[in-house]
Parts: sequence; C-alpha cells; structure tokens
Amino acid sequence: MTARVGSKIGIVTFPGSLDDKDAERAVRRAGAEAVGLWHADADLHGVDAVVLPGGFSYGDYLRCGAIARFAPVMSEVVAAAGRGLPVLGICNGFQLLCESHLLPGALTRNQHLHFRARDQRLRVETVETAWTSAYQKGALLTVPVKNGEGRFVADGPTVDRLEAEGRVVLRYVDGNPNGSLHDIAGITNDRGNVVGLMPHPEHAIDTLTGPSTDGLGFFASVLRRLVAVA
Amino acid sequence: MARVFVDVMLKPEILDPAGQAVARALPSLGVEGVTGVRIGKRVEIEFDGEPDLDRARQIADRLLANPVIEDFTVQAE
Amino acid sequence: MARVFVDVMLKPEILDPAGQAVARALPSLGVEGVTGVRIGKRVEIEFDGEPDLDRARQIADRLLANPVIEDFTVQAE
Amino acid sequence: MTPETAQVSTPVPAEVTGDADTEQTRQPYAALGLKADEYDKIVSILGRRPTPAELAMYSVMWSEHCSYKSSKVHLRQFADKAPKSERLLVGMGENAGVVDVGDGLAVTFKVESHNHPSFVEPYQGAATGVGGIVRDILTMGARPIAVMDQLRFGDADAPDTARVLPGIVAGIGGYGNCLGLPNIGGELVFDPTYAGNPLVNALCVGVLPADRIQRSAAKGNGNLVVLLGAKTGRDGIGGVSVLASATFDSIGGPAHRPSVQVGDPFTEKLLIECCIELFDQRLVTGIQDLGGAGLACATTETAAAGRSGMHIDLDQVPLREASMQPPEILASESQERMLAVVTPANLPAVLAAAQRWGVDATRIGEVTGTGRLVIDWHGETVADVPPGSLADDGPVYQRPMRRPADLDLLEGTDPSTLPRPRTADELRATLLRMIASPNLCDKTWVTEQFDRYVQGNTVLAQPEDAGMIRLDEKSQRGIAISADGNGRYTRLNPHAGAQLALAEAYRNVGVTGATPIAVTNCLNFGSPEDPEVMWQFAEAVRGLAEGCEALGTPVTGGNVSFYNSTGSTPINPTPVVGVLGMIDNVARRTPMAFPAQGDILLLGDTKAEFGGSEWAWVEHRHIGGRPPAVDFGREQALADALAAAARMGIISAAHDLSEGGLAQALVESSLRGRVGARITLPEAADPFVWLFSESAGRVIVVAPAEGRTRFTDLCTARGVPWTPIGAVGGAALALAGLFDVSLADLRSAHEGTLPRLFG
Ligand SMILES: Nc1ncnc2c1ncn2[C@@H]1O[C@H](COP(=O)(O)OP(=O)(O)O)[C@@H](O)[C@H]1O
Ligand SMILES: [Mg+2]
Repeated sequence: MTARVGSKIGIVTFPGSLDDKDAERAVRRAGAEAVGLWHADADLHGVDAVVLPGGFSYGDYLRCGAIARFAPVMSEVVAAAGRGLPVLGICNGFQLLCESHLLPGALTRNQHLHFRARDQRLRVETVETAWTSAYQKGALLTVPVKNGEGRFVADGPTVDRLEAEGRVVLRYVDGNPNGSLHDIAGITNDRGNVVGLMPHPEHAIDTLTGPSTDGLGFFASVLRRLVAVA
Repeated sequence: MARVFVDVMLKPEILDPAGQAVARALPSLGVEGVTGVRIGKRVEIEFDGEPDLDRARQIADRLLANPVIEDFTVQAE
Repeated sequence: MARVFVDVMLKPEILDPAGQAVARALPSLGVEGVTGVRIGKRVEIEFDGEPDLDRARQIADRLLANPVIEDFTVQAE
Repeated sequence: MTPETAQVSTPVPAEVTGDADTEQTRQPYAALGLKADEYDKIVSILGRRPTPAELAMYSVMWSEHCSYKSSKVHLRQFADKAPKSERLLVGMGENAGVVDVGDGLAVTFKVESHNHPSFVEPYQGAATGVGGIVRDILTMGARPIAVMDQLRFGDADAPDTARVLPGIVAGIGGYGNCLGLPNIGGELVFDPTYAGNPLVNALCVGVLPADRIQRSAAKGNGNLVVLLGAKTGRDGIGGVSVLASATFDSIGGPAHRPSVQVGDPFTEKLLIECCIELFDQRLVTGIQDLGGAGLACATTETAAAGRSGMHIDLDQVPLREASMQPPEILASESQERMLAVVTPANLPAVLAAAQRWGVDATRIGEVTGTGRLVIDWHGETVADVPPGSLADDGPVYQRPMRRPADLDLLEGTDPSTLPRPRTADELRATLLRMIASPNLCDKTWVTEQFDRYVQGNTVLAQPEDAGMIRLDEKSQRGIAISADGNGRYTRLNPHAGAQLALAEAYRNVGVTGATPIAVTNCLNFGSPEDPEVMWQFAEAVRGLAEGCEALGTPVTGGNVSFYNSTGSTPINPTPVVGVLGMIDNVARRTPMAFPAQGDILLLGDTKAEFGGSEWAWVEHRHIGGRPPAVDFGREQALADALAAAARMGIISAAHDLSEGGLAQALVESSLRGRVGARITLPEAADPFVWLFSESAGRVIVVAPAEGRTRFTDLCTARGVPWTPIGAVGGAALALAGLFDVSLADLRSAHEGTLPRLFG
C-alpha cells in the first residue's frame, strides 16, 4: 500500500457528537481511510491525524466542550498534538480544543443569542497549517456555519499575537454570523498542526448536499502533508 | 451603584439536564461524594440609585423566570 | 446533606449579550433606573457529607468555570 | 419474587370526608378528569373500587389524548377508506406507520402536536414536542433522519406572539439540533385565531431495514421488562389528561396550570444510539416509548398488544425523588424513557449496550401469561388490571355534531365584492405588501435557527416546497416530505379545507420529482364537547379520508389535538397533513430556484378563487366565501408529469402555487435563484386574478429550450393544461405592460418582516 491509500484519519465520537459520520464521509471523499475513535478509549489506534467533530458533546449544557475535555481519549489527543500530530476541531471540536488549552481563547454565546445556521462566506488567511495547505491564501469559500456559541473571544494581547503570528486561519466575510472578534472563524496553534474552525467543511464536499465543495481542501491538505511526510 | 442578585433555579421536582450532566461527569474528574448538582441562573442587576428589591422581583417574575418550572430568590448585595 | 454554591460570572471585560438583552427589554416593561444586567450561572453542589469548600473550588476551577472568560465564587449554604 | 396474584389492599380514597353519602365517598375521579359514568365503568371492570394507582392509570389512559374517545368513530374512516397499497408495512394503530421504499428499506413518519405545553413554557414545550415525536419514530425500529415543524401563532405583532414565538422556535431548534436531526421544512402561520393557543406540531421521519420493524407487543412468558433512559420524576404528572384534554379556561388560569417537563436532548441522543444498537443486534422482542401517561401507558399498551400479562415491581423504577407514590410513578411523563421487552438470555447484552452509551437500564418486571397487569410496590399490590381495559376498551363517544350556525353567513360574504387593485401601480403595491405580509414573507429568521446539514443527506430543505433526504449514498434513493394546512380554508369548509391541505402537501412533494406514497396528519381542533367543533372534525376527517382514497395514498398515522381555543372561541379547525414521497435518484430532484435561463410555464387552471385567500386577509382582513376547488385527478396527473419530467431531466425548476398565488411563487423562485423573470400574462387574463388567485392544482415550471416540447407533450398527454407565461432573466420581475420590481426591492420587502418583528 502506498502512503496515500494508507493514510488514516481518526474521527472521535463523544457522547453527543453529531457530525462524526459526516466527517468520516469527508475524509473518505478526500481519499483517506476514516477510523472511528471512541471517547472512552485512551488510544489513537495509530492514526495519522485526528478530527474532533461537531455536535453537542454531553449536551453542551454547562459550556461547550467543557466535559468532553476530560474524556480518556483527549489526554492522548493532547499529547499527540504536542508531538505534531495534525488535529482539526470543527465547531464543537474547536470549542473542545480551546477548553483543552490546545488553542487560545474561548467560544461564547452568539451576540444575537440565536443558534444560526447559514451558508457563510469565508476567507482563507493562512495556508501554512496542516489543514489549509491545499488552498490559495486569500481564497474565498462558502461553507455552512451552524452554532449557538461560536463567538470567538480572547484578551487583547492574545488576539494581537494571533494576528501578528498569522495564526488566524479563516475569517468571516460578507457578514459576521455571531459577533466573533476580528471576524475570526478559525485559528491555529504556533506549529500549525492544530486547527479549530467554527464552520463545517465536512458539509461542503458535494453540491448535492451542501452549498459547495469548498470544504474538501481541509482534508486534502492534511493528506498531502501525510503523503509528504511518508 | 447598587446591585441586586436574582437567583433562578429550576423547581426541585423539575429535571435539570445541565446539573445532571455535570454530576455524571464528576467521577471521571476524580471527584467523589457529590450527590447532586443543580444549575440555575445568577442575574446581577445594577441600579443607578438604591437597590430596589421590589423592582428586581418584578423583573424576575416577568422576564427572568417562568413560574411553571422555576423559582427565584432576590437579595441585595 | 450539605450544599455549596458556586457562582460563575463572565469576566467584566467579556461581552454578555444575554444580560444586555434583558437590560434592553426593561424600559418596555416600565422598569427604569437599571444601569446594567449580567447573567451568569449559579451551581448548587450537594455533598453527602460535610460541605466541602475545597472540593467545590476544585470542581469550579476545572469544570464549572472557564478562566479565560469567567470568574467564580464559592460559598457554603 | 412476588406472587402473581396478590390481595389488593383496601383502597383508601384520598378525599374521604367521613360522609356516609356514597357520592361523597367516591374517589376523586372528577379531579382527575374522569366522568361519573367512566368511573362506574372502572368499578364494573374491576368488580371493586380502583386503588389510587389504578384510578390514576385509568384517568390518564381514558383521557381524550390517550384514548381518542371522541375521535375514534371518525378516524376509523382512514382505515376503512384506505386505498390498497403494497408499500404499507404497518398501518394506523402502531406508534407510526411504516412504508416500504424498496432496496430493503422502509420509512416511518408521523406528525404530532405539543400545543398546550408550548403555550405554558414555550421553549421546553416545543422542545419536548420534538423529543416525543422522535421517540415514536425510534420505537418503530427506525433511525430518525429528519424533523419538520408546523407552527401557528396569533397576529405577528400581538404581544403574546412576541412572548411565545422566540421560545418555541428556539426550543424546536434546541432539541432537534442537539439530537443531530436536520430540520427540512415546516410552516409558520399567523392568524388571530391562534392568539391564545398557538399550534406547535412536529414531524419526524426515520429509516429502517424493512425486515427489522419493531413492535410494541410484550410477548413471551418470562421475558423481562426493561426501562431505559431517564429517571422518573414528578414533572409533568397528568400532563396528558389535564393539559391536552381540556381548554385553558377550564383548567383555571396560570396558577393551576400543571407543570411541563424540561427536555434533555443529550439523554435522548444516547437513547437513540443505544436503541439502534439493540435493534441492530436484534436484542429486543418489543419496545415502546414512554410519552403521555408514562409508565401506565407503556405497560398497559405493550401487555394489551401482546395479549399477555405483565408483572411490574415499581420499587425497581429509578426515581428522581424517593418519596414518589405509585400513582405518581405510573402517571409521570418524564421524558427520554423507553420500555423494552427482552429475553432473559439477551439481558446481559442489553445492559452492556446501555452501559456503553451511558444509558440507565433497569429491569422492572416481566411478561406473564396471566392476562393481568399486576403492579407491586413496597410489598403490596397497588394495581391488578386487565391491560386491554385501559388500552383498548376505553370509553368511545359519538359526540353530537352541528353545522356551525355562522357558516352560511361566512360562505355568503364572498370576496368578489372586495375592492381590488385596478391600476398597474396598485397591483405593484399590492404585490409588495403581500410578499412582506407575515404569512408570505421570508421565513429565514426562523429556519436559520435549525441545522439542516447534519447527517449529510439533506438534498432539499426550506424554503423548498418539500424537504428531501437521501436514504442511501450508493443507490441515491431518497424521500421527500411536506406538511401543510390552512385553517381559514378549513373554517369556511372543513371537508374542502382538509382536502386542500392534502392536495398542497401532495403537490409540494410532487414538484420535487418525488412520487407521493403515504400520508400522516395532525388534527388541531377546538373542544369535542362543542357540537360545532365536532362537526368540523367529522367533516375534515371525511374529506381527508376521501382525498387519500382518491390519491391512492393511505393515512399511516397521526395525532388529534382537541381543546384548542382562544378564550372561549375554538381555533379555526386546522388539520395539518403530511405527505411522504419517494424518489429513485435524488440527484434528479427538481429545485424551486429559477436557473439562469429557460421558459416559464404555468401548469393548471387559474380561476377567480379568493375565498379564505391571503389576498383577502392581508388587504381586507376578510375571511368568507368558498375555498378553492380541489381536483384530485388533476393533482395526480400533475405529480405524475413532474416526476416523469424530473426522471427525464427535461425541467430545471418547479415551484407550487399556494397561498399568495402566482405572484408569490414567481417572487420566491426569483429570489432563490437570484435572477428575475419577464412575464407576459395571456391576453384575456385579468392580471389581478392571475397574480393572486389561490386556485389549487397549479405549478410553475422552468423548461430549458431543449426539453420544452417534450415536457409540454408529457403534460398534454396527461391532460395537464399548460400556459407559457414568460422567461427567466434580468434583475427584476417584469410583468409586460404592467410593472417591474427590481430583485433588490423584492428582497427587502420579502426578507425584512420577521427580523423587524422579532429582532
Ligand atoms: N416553522 C418552520 N420550520 C421549518 N421550515 C419552515 C417553517 N416555516 C416555513 N418553513 C419553510 O419555509 C418555506 C416556505 O413556506 P411556505 O410558504 O409555507 O411553503 P409552502 O406554501 O410551499 O408549503 C418552506 O420550505 C417551508 O418548509
Ligand atoms: Mg409549496
């Protein structure tokens, strides 16, 4: 088997994960093998990258991602991310990455107080991450956002640093759907291997079921990197 | 500047999914000995003059709590 | 049965749109003189033995509050 | 082990006053909603006075909501007149009907009301409405795959609408989003008739392997009864018998309103995953959701369906409050619970699956061969009843009926006498007012609060005419659903109103290219004790049953909601009718948006039909005359032509005409496609009638030049009249010789209304 065919991307299912099957579909569509990972199993089963999918882990009643952070699988994810494993958090996954301190800041209640689902215009702000290298810098995408708590906040110095270091990955354009600071839709860690996004690229892989195929690039990016590494 | 606190809690007989989810998560954090968790709202109302408990009560009754499922208490700072 | 209360409020510098929405609705209810409303969480923890403030503080710190955006206070009943 | 028969302890009536008068020593049946003769019937069934637990069980099971005692005699027509359908695997009577959609797959769907709880506590009432209908679908063995919601409120600017609407919408979204169910459509209607009684109907659809349908029957002597899911609490006790079986006035105002439940979608999500795992591993022999009347209902219905007996040990039921008494435990309507019947051999595997999903599972009893439902608590038998007497042999009423006294007058006030727009300018202004009116305006403010993408199979969702879900990624097989209702039409003529609702839902499914195969319904009416309401109900049911017969689409299930009234006035009778269709290849679906180019055809006949129309309402607050005529033969031909055209790939858009007429349909398709249209009405046409009439059986279609003749031939062959009315293009809706409106002006009129009203 070649590295391309053999690339395995793990998708974690927490109690209350909802977009896990969609993420698996997107991973397969991009050409990788999707491996289901279970919250209670502290083992990444040798995957080459991890996706933390959208949903409402544990109902998200207290605070999004607050409880999932303590799942046994997360200590493995945190450790592997520290070793450079590519990790993508989508929506609830992004919230979980912030709660786990893999990414700075927090995602708070939308400014208009409503859950909002819409097809959102986005701009790719950096291609120097494991999950965006297949895009052109400045590319405009249309990808669904759907969340009630997607407003990114962080203290001033943190936001300034994210901007200065080019760690804002995605920005909302043509309207900010939730009041996010600096129109931030996604960020990365300083190594570029951990990325968190509020928009759902896994819902933009086929025009039959989504607004575009613009989301495929996230999964294609990580595959490209895995192939290069191999 | 005077503050009044309104605490809104689900009535005892009403299910509290948020509290329940936290209570169930505690053992995985290594916390034992907790028999129950209830999560409500704590609302801080700031008046420009005297703390007005009556007015706070009225706000709570009409805007902050639904008496069908919630109880509230009001106290000045 | 002993209860401990943990109050979790957004830090002052963090926007609280829910509180603002309540504050904005007040004049239409005929309520004047309110300069601000903040909405947080009130968590009631029931221990099977003594009310354990330390343990409550630990729960609050690790789970109930996110220090990036929230502050908390703990007190026994 | 408790013996299978035990001495029933002498019941002590809760409110005995010591008075020797027999009337006084009777138990508090009236407070529980039972009539004197119903109480007597219980005594004669048991041959003794019921225990408090038994009385609670009978009172909830014989409530209007659970027993259908006023509607039964009429609903029978759905079965009696049901057209033969080879697709029907499970018909009315189970939790939801099941239809075969081919490739070994089956689909189940149903719509239900949660009107009264949503008025009392908008968010939680609506949320638990979604939770309840989802469990009905799950109970059939299906994975829920989508939800829809049909919402009706008082006037859009009425103060109580501002109180209830945001919470209801958020509650529908909060629960459905958290379950990971795409919301693929619904209705949003404003009318003062619903001012004191909003209607919250929720629909769910699920898919299952056709050979794995689950049944509720508790069978197999010695099999175990397992309660899955949430703990049982004191919330919502008597919700069914009190809330859904009486008007608010008679309950006695807010202070006496019984409590409603708080939904826990997270627990429901786990319950779904756990149950699907049990079904996949074929670990349950019977399953039943706990909804209205809780454990009382689930145990009696499963035992009655299995013609078995059951022994329940109430001490095993996990409680939120230890002090709960048997009547409370039995009548509690705590959400997110299911009752499963499993063989002893399978119990360990059931418990293991439950544990994996973090779902509480508790063995609470067993199936017996006694034919009795025996319930023990604290070492005493608190109930010993024949289950069929609660589940099937409840009271049945042939309620008196009377045609409403004002109907002749209403029919006589024909909208033809209302002033109409005469000049082109007046027509243009009318159009702009109409598309901005609350019932016709853009619904994005609502639908943006719902996830439509989750599960990755949503092919069509709001604002399309019907929602469409792909069932299988390989075969591309799919289903389409629409649910519609019109209380004003039904007020003017209940028989016709129900048929118009059916025709519209049928047509909405048809325009997508799907073929309608089955029907569900939610019948929202006033008090059955009002003979005029009962007449409306009977007429509507007759109309719907006859319509289904004519269309060849059987009713597979539904729900009746009585006692809906604003003050002392019953709501306009509001049957909501849902139609399910199937499509072989979802990639061939026809969307509503205008493509960049193509000819626009109007299919069907346009007549001056304004009775109960949106125009009469928006412009004159008028309701009168006759509703539009229905022609089921035409509807069938239309749907058939549209399905054929979709298969052949010869049309590029289709949109049905309903409230607001042609003008509304043109505006919606233009805005969705971001392209205008140049319309030339036939020379003899009265532009007002053509733009705003609500004649049924009409659709606009866009046919690209290549396919146009093939399409019109196809229509002609089926007897569907067609009229070329123009072409797509430009940045305005241009009516030749009349007026132009730019897309920007259309958009700001159409999209501004709800944000302005609700923020
Ligand atoms: N409460 C709601 N929830 C979800 N979708 C809704 C709701 N109200 C309206 N919609 C959607 O908005 C669109 C327009 O509604 P409507 O004009 O009533 O459609 P139609 O007349 O074709 O039945 C439809 O796609 C409908 O499903
Ligand atoms: Mg339609």
